[in-house]
Amino acid sequence: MQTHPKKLLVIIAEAALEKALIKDAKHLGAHGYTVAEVHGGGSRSERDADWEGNRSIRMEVICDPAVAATIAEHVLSVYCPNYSVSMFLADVEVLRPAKF
Amino acid sequence: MQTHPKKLLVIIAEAALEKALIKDAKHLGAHGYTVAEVHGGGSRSERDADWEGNRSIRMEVICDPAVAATIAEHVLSVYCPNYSVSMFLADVEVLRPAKF
Amino acid sequence: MQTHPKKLLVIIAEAALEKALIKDAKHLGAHGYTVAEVHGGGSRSERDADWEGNRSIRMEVICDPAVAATIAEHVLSVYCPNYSVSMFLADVEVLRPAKF
Amino acid sequence: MDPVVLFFLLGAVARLAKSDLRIPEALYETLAIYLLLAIGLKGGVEIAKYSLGAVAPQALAVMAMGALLPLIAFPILRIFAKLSRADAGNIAAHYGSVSVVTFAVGIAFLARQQVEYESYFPLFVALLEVPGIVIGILLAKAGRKSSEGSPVQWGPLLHEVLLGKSVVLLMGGLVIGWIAGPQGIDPFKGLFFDLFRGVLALFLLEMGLVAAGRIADLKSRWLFMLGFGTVIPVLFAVIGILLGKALGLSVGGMTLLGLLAGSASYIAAPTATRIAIPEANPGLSIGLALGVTFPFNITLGVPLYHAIAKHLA
Amino acid sequence: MDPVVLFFLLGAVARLAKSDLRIPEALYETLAIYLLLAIGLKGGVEIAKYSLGAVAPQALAVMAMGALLPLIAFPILRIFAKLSRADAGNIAAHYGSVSVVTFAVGIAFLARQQVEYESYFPLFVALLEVPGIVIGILLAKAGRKSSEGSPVQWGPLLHEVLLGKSVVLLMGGLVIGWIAGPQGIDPFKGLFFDLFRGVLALFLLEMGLVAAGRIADLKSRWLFMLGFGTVIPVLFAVIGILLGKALGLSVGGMTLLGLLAGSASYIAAPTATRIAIPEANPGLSIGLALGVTFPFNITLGVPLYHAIAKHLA
Amino acid sequence: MDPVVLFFLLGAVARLAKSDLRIPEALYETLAIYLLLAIGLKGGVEIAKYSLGAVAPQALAVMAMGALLPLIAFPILRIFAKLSRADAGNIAAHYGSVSVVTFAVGIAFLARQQVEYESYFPLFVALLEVPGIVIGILLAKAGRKSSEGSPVQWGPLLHEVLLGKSVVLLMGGLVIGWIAGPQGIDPFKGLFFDLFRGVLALFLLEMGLVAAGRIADLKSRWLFMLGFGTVIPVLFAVIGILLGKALGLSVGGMTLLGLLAGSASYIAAPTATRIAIPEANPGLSIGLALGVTFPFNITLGVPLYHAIAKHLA
Ligand SMILES: Nc1ncnc2c1ncn2[C@@H]1O[C@H](COP(=O)(O)O)[C@@H](O)[C@H]1O
Ligand SMILES: Nc1ncnc2c1ncn2[C@@H]1O[C@H](COP(=O)(O)O)[C@@H](O)[C@H]1O
Ligand SMILES: Nc1ncnc2c1ncn2[C@@H]1O[C@H](COP(=O)(O)O)[C@@H](O)[C@H]1O
Ligand code: NA
Ligand code: NA
Ligand code: NA
Repeated sequence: MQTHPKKLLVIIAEAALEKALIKDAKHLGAHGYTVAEVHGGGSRSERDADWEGNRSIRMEVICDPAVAATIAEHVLSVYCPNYSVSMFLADVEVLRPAKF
Repeated sequence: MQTHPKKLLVIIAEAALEKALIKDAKHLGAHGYTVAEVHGGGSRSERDADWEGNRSIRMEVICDPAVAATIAEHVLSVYCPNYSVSMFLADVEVLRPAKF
Repeated sequence: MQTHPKKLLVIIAEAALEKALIKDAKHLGAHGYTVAEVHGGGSRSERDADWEGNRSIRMEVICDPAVAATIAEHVLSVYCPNYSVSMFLADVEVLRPAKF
Repeated sequence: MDPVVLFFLLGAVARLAKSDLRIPEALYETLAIYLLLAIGLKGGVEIAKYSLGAVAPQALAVMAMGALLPLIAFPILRIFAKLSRADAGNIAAHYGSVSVVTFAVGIAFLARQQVEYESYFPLFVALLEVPGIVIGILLAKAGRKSSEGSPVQWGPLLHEVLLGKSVVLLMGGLVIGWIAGPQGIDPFKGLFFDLFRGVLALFLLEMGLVAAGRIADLKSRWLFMLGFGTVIPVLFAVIGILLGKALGLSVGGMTLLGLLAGSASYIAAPTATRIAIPEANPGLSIGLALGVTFPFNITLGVPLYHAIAKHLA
Repeated sequence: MDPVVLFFLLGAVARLAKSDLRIPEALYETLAIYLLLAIGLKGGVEIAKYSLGAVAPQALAVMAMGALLPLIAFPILRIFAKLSRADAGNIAAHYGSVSVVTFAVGIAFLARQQVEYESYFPLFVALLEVPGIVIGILLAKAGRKSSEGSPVQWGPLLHEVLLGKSVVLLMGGLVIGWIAGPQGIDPFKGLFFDLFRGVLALFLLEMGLVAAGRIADLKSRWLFMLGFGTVIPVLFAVIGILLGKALGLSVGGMTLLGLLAGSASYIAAPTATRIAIPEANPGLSIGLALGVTFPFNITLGVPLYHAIAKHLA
Repeated sequence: MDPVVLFFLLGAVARLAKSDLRIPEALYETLAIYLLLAIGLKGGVEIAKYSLGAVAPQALAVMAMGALLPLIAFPILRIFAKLSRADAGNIAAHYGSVSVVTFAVGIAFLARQQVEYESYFPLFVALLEVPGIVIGILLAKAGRKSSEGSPVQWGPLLHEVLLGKSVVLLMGGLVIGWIAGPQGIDPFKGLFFDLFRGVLALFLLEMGLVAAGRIADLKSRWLFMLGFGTVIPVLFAVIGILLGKALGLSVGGMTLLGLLAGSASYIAAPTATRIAIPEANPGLSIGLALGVTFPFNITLGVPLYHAIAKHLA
């Protein structure tokens, strides 16, 4: 099976950012995204999703390393200063490189 | 801590495929699976889970590279032509190799 | 973009363990965690979340390799003998190493 | 227009105006379960009043109609719309089956107009769910070389539609209502009967949000979809009404049978066909059933079919 | 058989027939919250009518019974079923505690039979939740070398059961109903009283789905499980009925106390024991409580215990 | 104290006692949708009775008040609490807007006291949602160098608040109720009117859980927060009551307008400001609105404002 290397960018953030993150990611070159509803906790606070303002999402974007870097840096500069956001990147392989 | 290399296969697909994907994965050698309900968007359409036909799942299978390849190729040939499906593979380590 | 290597520890377990896992992870050095509700199946049983005792969670911790190892070994010895638990580790990169 | 339809319009407007109003998935499922059970229970309580001998032949005729309708839709879709065998069969399956919520709007309308109808009608709804889907899938697959894709696995498929939540809850409600009888059901009236209209209103709010979201599906072939999605329901409704007359149903019954015939399934059919006819484009069938026919039926269809029924009675 | 039980059977049949019918998790939780609150409120409104002096001694006796029952179950499980200390204590904890929904089916049954009962009974339900669980866990842990696994952390454990949603909502409802009194509760009747039976029916539908899903747990030791899961409830029910008589309760009260004694917890107990007795096999305890005893109690148990109560009264 | 408030206290106590009681997210959303729609419908049915000429000027005056309140809160927050422009504007936006549930508790209180009020009040609730938020955000941004952060995108922002679920459901309900009229709404009474108090009680149970969870936010500046969170509502309430008098409202109307003025938004405002004023600390605004002012208003505020209204009438 022939696979092709891509980057997986995972952004965990306040649910309030979902629309904006999707818009920005597509704008910066992502071909798609997947979002899961999550809860968690970190340096800023416990986000236990007990009411609207307290919900978190986990957004996954599979894309080229360059695109991943662009999105990550954009999120870092625009959202991280004021919002609860965590991000990480991982190396993944896909079968249909053109798709991502 | 002694770890052992395995493959993580992630399949994001229409919820309608869940039963079939689980059946096939087990049949092709997966020892287990984990499914999360997600929503997302890609080349085919926005799948915003606003009704039954529009839900998506994210299925995770930890297994041997060979099994991962078999499942991935099976999904690619059987489901990708007609369904909304995204797939990626990643290298992971586990502590109990026999389990996966 | 300058990235820094970290470990991603993923623990899939019975929902009953959530509180305990979070407490232990923080105690053992995790700065944060993210939890998603999932369902799945493995060697022990199908956990199809059809009632309270049957729910599963997927907990993600981004941390230093040493911390990941400590948590993983702790979970392995304390919870794996008696509970439905799956774990894997993966190499990831983050932008803000101090945060994780 | 029945006020219940206003909730549908509210949902549709909210979605078109890009409001962030969302109905939680769990609520959507809960309302669906409630409506199916409540409709079944209502029918079951009444069914005792009728003799099997009277209902059975009607039931058979109704099922036959369900099997016939896709056979009418299919050639139309193949010849005039030049659709692929898969798409034509898929759409035929949707229009061969029925929409329970459309039926609920119909009984709300008749109640408002104080028009009587045969109270065992929920039985017909359950019986009409399945045949159209099966025939539609058969049409999609008929004369396919085995080379093209995998064959339909009829076992799992029939299991899926016969034991899908629609049939199970409708039939379950019918049986429970029938066994329990009027007195037995009395303690459940508070939930299942008194709240029915209100719950239907909430569900229609959600349907408005969903239906308006489907409009995107129309862009490609909107002319065909608007035409087919409104003409076929009327055509099928007339067939249903005439059958109702032939079966000696009341005007209310003729109206409902017409409405059922003219309605398109968007719960049972999509699930079953998505697996059985992978090549079919669901955007097309859902866009038609949810985006065109459902709104048409609950707004213009119901009163129109009632007028036709009165005229033909 | 009370019609409400038919909903349980519908759920069980649907699951056994592998129907895709599913009750959304949020609905399941919502129904549970509703039932607990409603039962508490109903009891609270009534409790004002009674003098503390009359209720207090009964309450103490009832709690004592809750602590006694596991002490009876434990040796039976150890000696006859040869179960490990952990499994025996775990199962004893489940049967020492109570099932609120079984109680709800019981009051529905009595209402249908127009049998009176002491209306402060919801208080007993709340009081019976905890003692059995604590004793069961103590039995599982008693005389364990500290080497074997970690010791129970009683602080967190007691906190967990005493502040679990069952106790909090039952007690909360009792207090609110008691403070508000009949007039104060009146505006809430529409939701909490008039819909009670219907909501119970929906919950039993879900319970049917879940219980039937547990049957797989029986395969290993089905003979023991069917035996224990039906004999112990009857034995415990007789104990409860006799205590009820000794306490001078009405026939209805004796029936309910028997039902509570014979019921097994599947909400509070599983959560608490899963953490406190990790070595115990939950498949065994849940298979018994949900797969055998719950169905037995709501179908055959309720009328049986009522007959025994009438006989012994 | 209205019994409905006891449910709030139950939730608060449960949370403070670290009970595991949780209201599923889907239920929370469902209850909110229900309350908004029901309040709108109730108002819509009544509105027909009044002439536009009578209501319109009042409506304008009420909106003006909504725009004025943040202009009062802002300097107080800047000068006395020394808050940043962003935080001051953010909090001003919350207190300029309104809390629908606080309003619901108010009408429950008046109903209990059998005090009449202008039945088109739900219209005012909808009209008061938005202006305060807009002004608050303007204050936060006013005189900012473009260097500091990105400018507000007013298009999307206004779209968001004007089409947020609160406004859409309130307004939608008003219009539907108004079109359908008393007879038209009758079939929906069972769900939307008879259950209103009970649903409100459930929602307050959830609010208690949430509000108690916010108390952590107070630790940093609890003195300021307790002071501002209780004094400002009273001040604003008096303003609202006086405006009500000037507009010739009944005592009930004066009470409700005071309550609305004194209430702080925790649905529309947080969503809108989180995006529009990123630098603002949401812990501060939510801690105030949910942790202090909401509990204060539904317990002490409502009766206090009613007393003031009676006094000033
Ligand atoms: N070390 C971590 N591992 C996994 N998830 C994290 C970690 N730190 C933070 N998060 C997630 O990111 C969200 C925001 O984090 P923070 O901004 O640190 O409060 C938290 O609510 C968690 O869901
Ligand atoms: N680049 C991507 N990154 C993450 N998820 C994706 C991506 N592309 C597609 N998906 C997911 O896969 C589903 C199907 O994709 P598609 O077939 O391209 O419409 C979408 O609904 C997304 O949930
Ligand atoms: N091979 C696997 N891949 C992904 N998830 C798994 C795998 N095996 C087990 N799991 C998850 O871990 C849970 C417990 O597994 P087990 O203890 O094997 O029953 C299951 O319910 C699954 O959610
Ligand atoms: Na049809
Ligand atoms: Na018991
Ligand atoms: Na205000």
